[in-house]
Amino acid sequence: MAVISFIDAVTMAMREEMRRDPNVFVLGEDVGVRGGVFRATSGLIEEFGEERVIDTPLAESAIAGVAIGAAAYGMRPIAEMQFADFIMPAVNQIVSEAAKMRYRSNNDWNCPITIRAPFGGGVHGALYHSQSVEAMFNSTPGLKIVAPSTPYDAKGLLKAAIRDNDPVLFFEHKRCYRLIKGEVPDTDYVLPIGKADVKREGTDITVISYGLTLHFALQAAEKLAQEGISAHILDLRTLYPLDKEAIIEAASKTGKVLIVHEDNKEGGIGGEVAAIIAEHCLFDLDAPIKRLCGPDVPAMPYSPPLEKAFMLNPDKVYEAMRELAYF
Amino acid sequence: MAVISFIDAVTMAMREEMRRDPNVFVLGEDVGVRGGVFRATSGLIEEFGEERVIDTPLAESAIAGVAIGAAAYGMRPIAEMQFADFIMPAVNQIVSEAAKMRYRSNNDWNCPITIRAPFGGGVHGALYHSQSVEAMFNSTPGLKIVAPSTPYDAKGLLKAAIRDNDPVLFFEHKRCYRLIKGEVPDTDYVLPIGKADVKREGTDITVISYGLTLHFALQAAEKLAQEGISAHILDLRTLYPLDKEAIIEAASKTGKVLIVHEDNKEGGIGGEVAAIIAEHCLFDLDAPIKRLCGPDVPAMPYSPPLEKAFMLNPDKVYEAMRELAYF
Amino acid sequence: MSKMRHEEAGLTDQQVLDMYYYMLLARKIDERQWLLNRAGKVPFVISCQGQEAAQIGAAFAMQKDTDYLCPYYRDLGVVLVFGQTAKDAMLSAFAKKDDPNSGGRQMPGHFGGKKWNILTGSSPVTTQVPHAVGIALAAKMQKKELAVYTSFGEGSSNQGDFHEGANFAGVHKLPVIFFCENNKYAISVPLKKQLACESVADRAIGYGFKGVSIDGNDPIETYLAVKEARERGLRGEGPTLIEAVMYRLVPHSSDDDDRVYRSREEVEEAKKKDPILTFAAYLKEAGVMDEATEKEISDRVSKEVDEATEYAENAPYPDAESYKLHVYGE
Amino acid sequence: MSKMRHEEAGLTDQQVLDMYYYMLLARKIDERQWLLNRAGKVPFVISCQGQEAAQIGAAFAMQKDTDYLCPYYRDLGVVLVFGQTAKDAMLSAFAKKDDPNSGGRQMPGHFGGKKWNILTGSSPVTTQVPHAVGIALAAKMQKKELAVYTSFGEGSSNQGDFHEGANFAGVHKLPVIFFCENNKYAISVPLKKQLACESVADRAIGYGFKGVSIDGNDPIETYLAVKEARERGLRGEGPTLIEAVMYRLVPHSSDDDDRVYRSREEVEEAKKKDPILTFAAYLKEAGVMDEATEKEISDRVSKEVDEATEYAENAPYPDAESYKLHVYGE
Ligand SMILES: Cc1ncc(C[n+]2csc(CCOP(=O)(O)OP(=O)(O)O)c2C)c(N)n1
Ligand SMILES: Cc1ncc(C[n+]2csc(CCOP(=O)(O)OP(=O)(O)O)c2C)c(N)n1
Ligand SMILES: [Mg+2]
Ligand SMILES: [Mg+2]
Repeated sequence: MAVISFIDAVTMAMREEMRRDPNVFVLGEDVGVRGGVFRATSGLIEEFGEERVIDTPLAESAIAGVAIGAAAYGMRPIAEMQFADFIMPAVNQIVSEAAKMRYRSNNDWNCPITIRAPFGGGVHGALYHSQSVEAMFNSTPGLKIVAPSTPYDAKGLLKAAIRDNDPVLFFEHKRCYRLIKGEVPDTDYVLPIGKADVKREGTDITVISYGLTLHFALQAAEKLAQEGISAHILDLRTLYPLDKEAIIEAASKTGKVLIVHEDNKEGGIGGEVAAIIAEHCLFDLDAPIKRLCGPDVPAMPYSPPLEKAFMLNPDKVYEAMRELAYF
Repeated sequence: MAVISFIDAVTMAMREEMRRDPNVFVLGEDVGVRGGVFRATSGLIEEFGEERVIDTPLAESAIAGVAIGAAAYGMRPIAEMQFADFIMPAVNQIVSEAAKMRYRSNNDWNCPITIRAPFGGGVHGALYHSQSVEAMFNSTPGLKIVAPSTPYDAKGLLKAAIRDNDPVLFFEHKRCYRLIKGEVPDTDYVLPIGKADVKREGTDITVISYGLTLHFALQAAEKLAQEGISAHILDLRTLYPLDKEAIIEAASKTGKVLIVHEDNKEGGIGGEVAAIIAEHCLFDLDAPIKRLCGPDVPAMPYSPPLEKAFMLNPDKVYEAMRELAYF
Repeated sequence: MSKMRHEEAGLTDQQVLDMYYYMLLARKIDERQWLLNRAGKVPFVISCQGQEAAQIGAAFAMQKDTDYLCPYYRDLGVVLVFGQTAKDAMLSAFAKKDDPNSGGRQMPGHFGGKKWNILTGSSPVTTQVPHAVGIALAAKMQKKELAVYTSFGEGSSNQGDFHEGANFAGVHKLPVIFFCENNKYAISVPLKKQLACESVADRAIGYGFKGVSIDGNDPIETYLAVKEARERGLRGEGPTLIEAVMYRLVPHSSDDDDRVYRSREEVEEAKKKDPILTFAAYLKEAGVMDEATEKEISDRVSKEVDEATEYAENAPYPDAESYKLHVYGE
Repeated sequence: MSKMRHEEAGLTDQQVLDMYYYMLLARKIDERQWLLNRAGKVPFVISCQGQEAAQIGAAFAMQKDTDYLCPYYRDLGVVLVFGQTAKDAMLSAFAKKDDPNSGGRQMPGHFGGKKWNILTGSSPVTTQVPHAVGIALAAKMQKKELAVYTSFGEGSSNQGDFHEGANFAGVHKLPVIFFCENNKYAISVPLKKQLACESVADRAIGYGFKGVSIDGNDPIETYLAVKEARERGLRGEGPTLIEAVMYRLVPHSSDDDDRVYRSREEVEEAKKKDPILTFAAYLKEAGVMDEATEKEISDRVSKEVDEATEYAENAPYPDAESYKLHVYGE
């Protein structure tokens, strides 16, 4: 099995789906000859032509809205938002339209659209090329939010998103694109949307995370293992609707829970995760539910010392895990 | 002290602020001669003229964006979104611009804008005139979200919002507009943004809520009192950033917490409230943290039996409170 | 009006009589809904009154069964021509289970129905515009020959989605008809506070396609404009923006009171051009409709509306617990 | 070019020499930033190269100290004329504490500064357009006589915010100058995939105000167009949309590689109209600038850029913990 990067897994998923189903097409800014500013759509226009790999005008509400119309008609659009930060102009189309079409039409219409967007920081992207925007959408029934952390999951979940009959927001941590590599079969497989995944079995503390910080937790867990602390690590993978069973199981297992995400704390996904635990397995807990998150400031600053102070890293995660273990 | 309705308190606050400060002005759809579709701006154009009570073109992103520019220049705009549901086209302006101006300019610029929007259901408004959208904004540092539940709070907090030097989203439950009446001084007073308020003292269970459902909880508490159950009721009032101290204090007091809101459960404000409690006063709890919320469906349906089944009401809240009390 | 205008337009006598029938049907359904609202029987009405000529003229120029519609909330006339019935409209007004648009989930005026190629619509204005463009794009990819109609008010033409959708369609030369029903008001806000351009049609040039302004009180003129636009679109010459100028004869909705923002004189003046009256006059003048035919149509419409009302009033509501269904596909 | 073009435009010899100075300064700062980027010293550059004539021509027509600017990320030339210095630009490039735009919080190109009446800008394109309208509205309410300049690329003119902002300004007849720098590309996407209209200026009519398309390689033509627009605005005759046509001479940003989407021939062809060269030629031809003056300006610019670079490179970063500050006012 080949070891490939996260972004190559994303590209592979799109390529395979476009080969499999002529209704799958890609649209977005610079997705054509440029192959996307991160090069996630690299090679697609060469193989599928500019009819199926569409460089759109610079207008996110149209990208989403046109894709929604096409999806309702029967196509399977993959819309790229160049950066997650620039999904904002499309919020009305995503939340008022894509998410509500099935419900409002009493199941007559549906909207199988996938919206991909690179999120997260640590790439000198400053305020508007570093944001985690997932919490803006995690209270919108009708939508699904997926955020894989490994190449294997990225491929299997993106294929699932494309085949899903409902709208899926697919967030890719841009720092993972080339940093994270892993084995990815070049065969056709899909992974279930809605299922979290235990990325490491452990007995002392439970860490629940997703995206880049999941890898920080895995690194920290290695180090803690050498100190005799065993961490159980759950990768949420789907951020909405959350996999409640998996969260409850993981929390109950160790009785000590740390939730880690790069997005800021108040109002972040972690709040809902903590609430699920506090509602369903409170009496299994041996420690307060801790969250280690990005700071509650508007977005990540540019200047290197500021960015560094803002970002989580394996050390910060290690400290928080260790502290919890010794609680 | 006169007893007036919630909406009259809103109007009164705007009128007083417009008299006090010539930089305060109102803009939105139908806010002029029509006085707003709910009549919240009734009488203002007659007193202040169409220069300060502006019927805008039908374009929410411009309403927010123009107000932001005016606010940065030094005015104090009050922008009305006709329904909270229609704030979506303005999300980019609110989240990318208003919320981040101060931070991104290193405190050089700021954006003292107030955005009012009627939210919530129970008025035969169907999917798009009934939504609770607050959870979309409660992870955006730089913004403040206020949602009063009484006429007294509405006046004091709206005046505070207008005078605040940062952007404030001010959500008014439309069912409260004429249903909820209360004593409101016609003197000038402001209430602090960021402070929750104990609306009823009690010892057995704690209910945390805001908006219309706060009144359901108060009604239910009366009934429970007759059964010898004493409910402590905290009105959040400010939904972002939350008043952590007040939440922790209220939760610790009784050790049994029920969070109630009309917005759907997963990803709603209640998740963050529960997470704060689970992080800070877990060992004071005698019961799992319960949430009673709107259902996780895209929005409120129109047909009377569906709307009724969707909506919370005093009976449903009573049942949940009672169950918690006997836990 | 010249006697032969409909013939010049390629419309038969039967077709214009059918047009009249649909106009009257739309009007009478609408009027009945207001009565029902005032009687406390239906919670909400949003009207097509004054816009029937444009709607029926436009719908007649579209191809039922192949073309797609992304209409807006006033387009009762349009969806009737495409196959919805008085019963459907009443089921929707009463929010009953068998409302084909939404099973009673949405307010009336939120049209939709896959069987008629009518895309489900929502309340936030103008979101349907990019959808229409998406359908046209998809059809082009699938090599289907069809045009897409989408409509919106003049106030709604100020939304970003109009601009973004129109621009996209212009770049891709898609067969979309952007149909602006300029009824002079957006709720209480008059035209001059909404737009500073002479005509909404002036916006088309900014997207590189044709814009025309027509008399929306004239179904024949509307029919011709839409027909031409449709053909142009199918020839690969791109979209068209049509502004149909008319007047909203009643308040914005059953929740509105228009007396606070416009004079009764203005409304009365507009009523003189009520398209139902003027088109009836044309048909009579043209010798297409005599008193007997007029009565026959009128009776037929009344009967349909009566029956539909009774049927819908007695039809079952959706099951209370069914609000939980259809959040996601199975 | 005619010898007397600048005089006809009401510009003195000194003024056009100043214009040239600013154009060259912008260019040289930009070029230096690319070098610094390639040397790994600054993480990001976004260029004004090819757009200096339009920017400096426009800025000269605006009134420093009273007018307001809502510029976009390429407008280095504009902000220099309004008072920012090479040092400021370099402090921003190096993300240092004293960067006046943001204290190093934002990427370069995100201009702002209350003391210069430059509103803080962000990355999402076109959001500044409604802000400019809001400033003009506020100034009108406060009875201040001022105009507002806002700029954006041709790709960005497809955003809803352009439409909504322009329409609002049209309705209120506000003195806003919508300045579109049409450099033919939006990152990799060429003009014809962005818009189907002949000229971005064609969009103005849809908002009821004037639109003009000008040669953005010519600072004098630009100066005149903006001056006229400004005066029209102050006379209460409303906004103007100006399309300045030019070419982006370098890749979109330091993260871009333009070889994959445009030919070297096309770029070389455009370089022949490089406004720095053509304006220098004009100044010489007009007898305003001799070799000595040219050298003097060039030396002055080089010295400023050198000094600014050194200063900024050695300037302190913001305090790491300061990222916590200024979320809300005190
Ligand atoms: C995005 C959005 N904002 C506000 C509203 C509330 N609203 C409903 S209809 C309407 C006026 C529409 O006017 P126009 O576009 O002229 O259409 P008309 O009703 O006159 O046919 C408004 C403001 C809405 N539905 N959607
Ligand atoms: C809303 C939004 N979407 C996408 C981007 C990413 N982006 C930055 S610049 C740019 C192209 C802009 O092109 P144009 O408007 O022509 O301006 P130019 O850069 O050519 O001067 C894009 C797509 C962005 N900044 N904001
Ligand atoms: Mg209208
Ligand atoms: Mg460009």
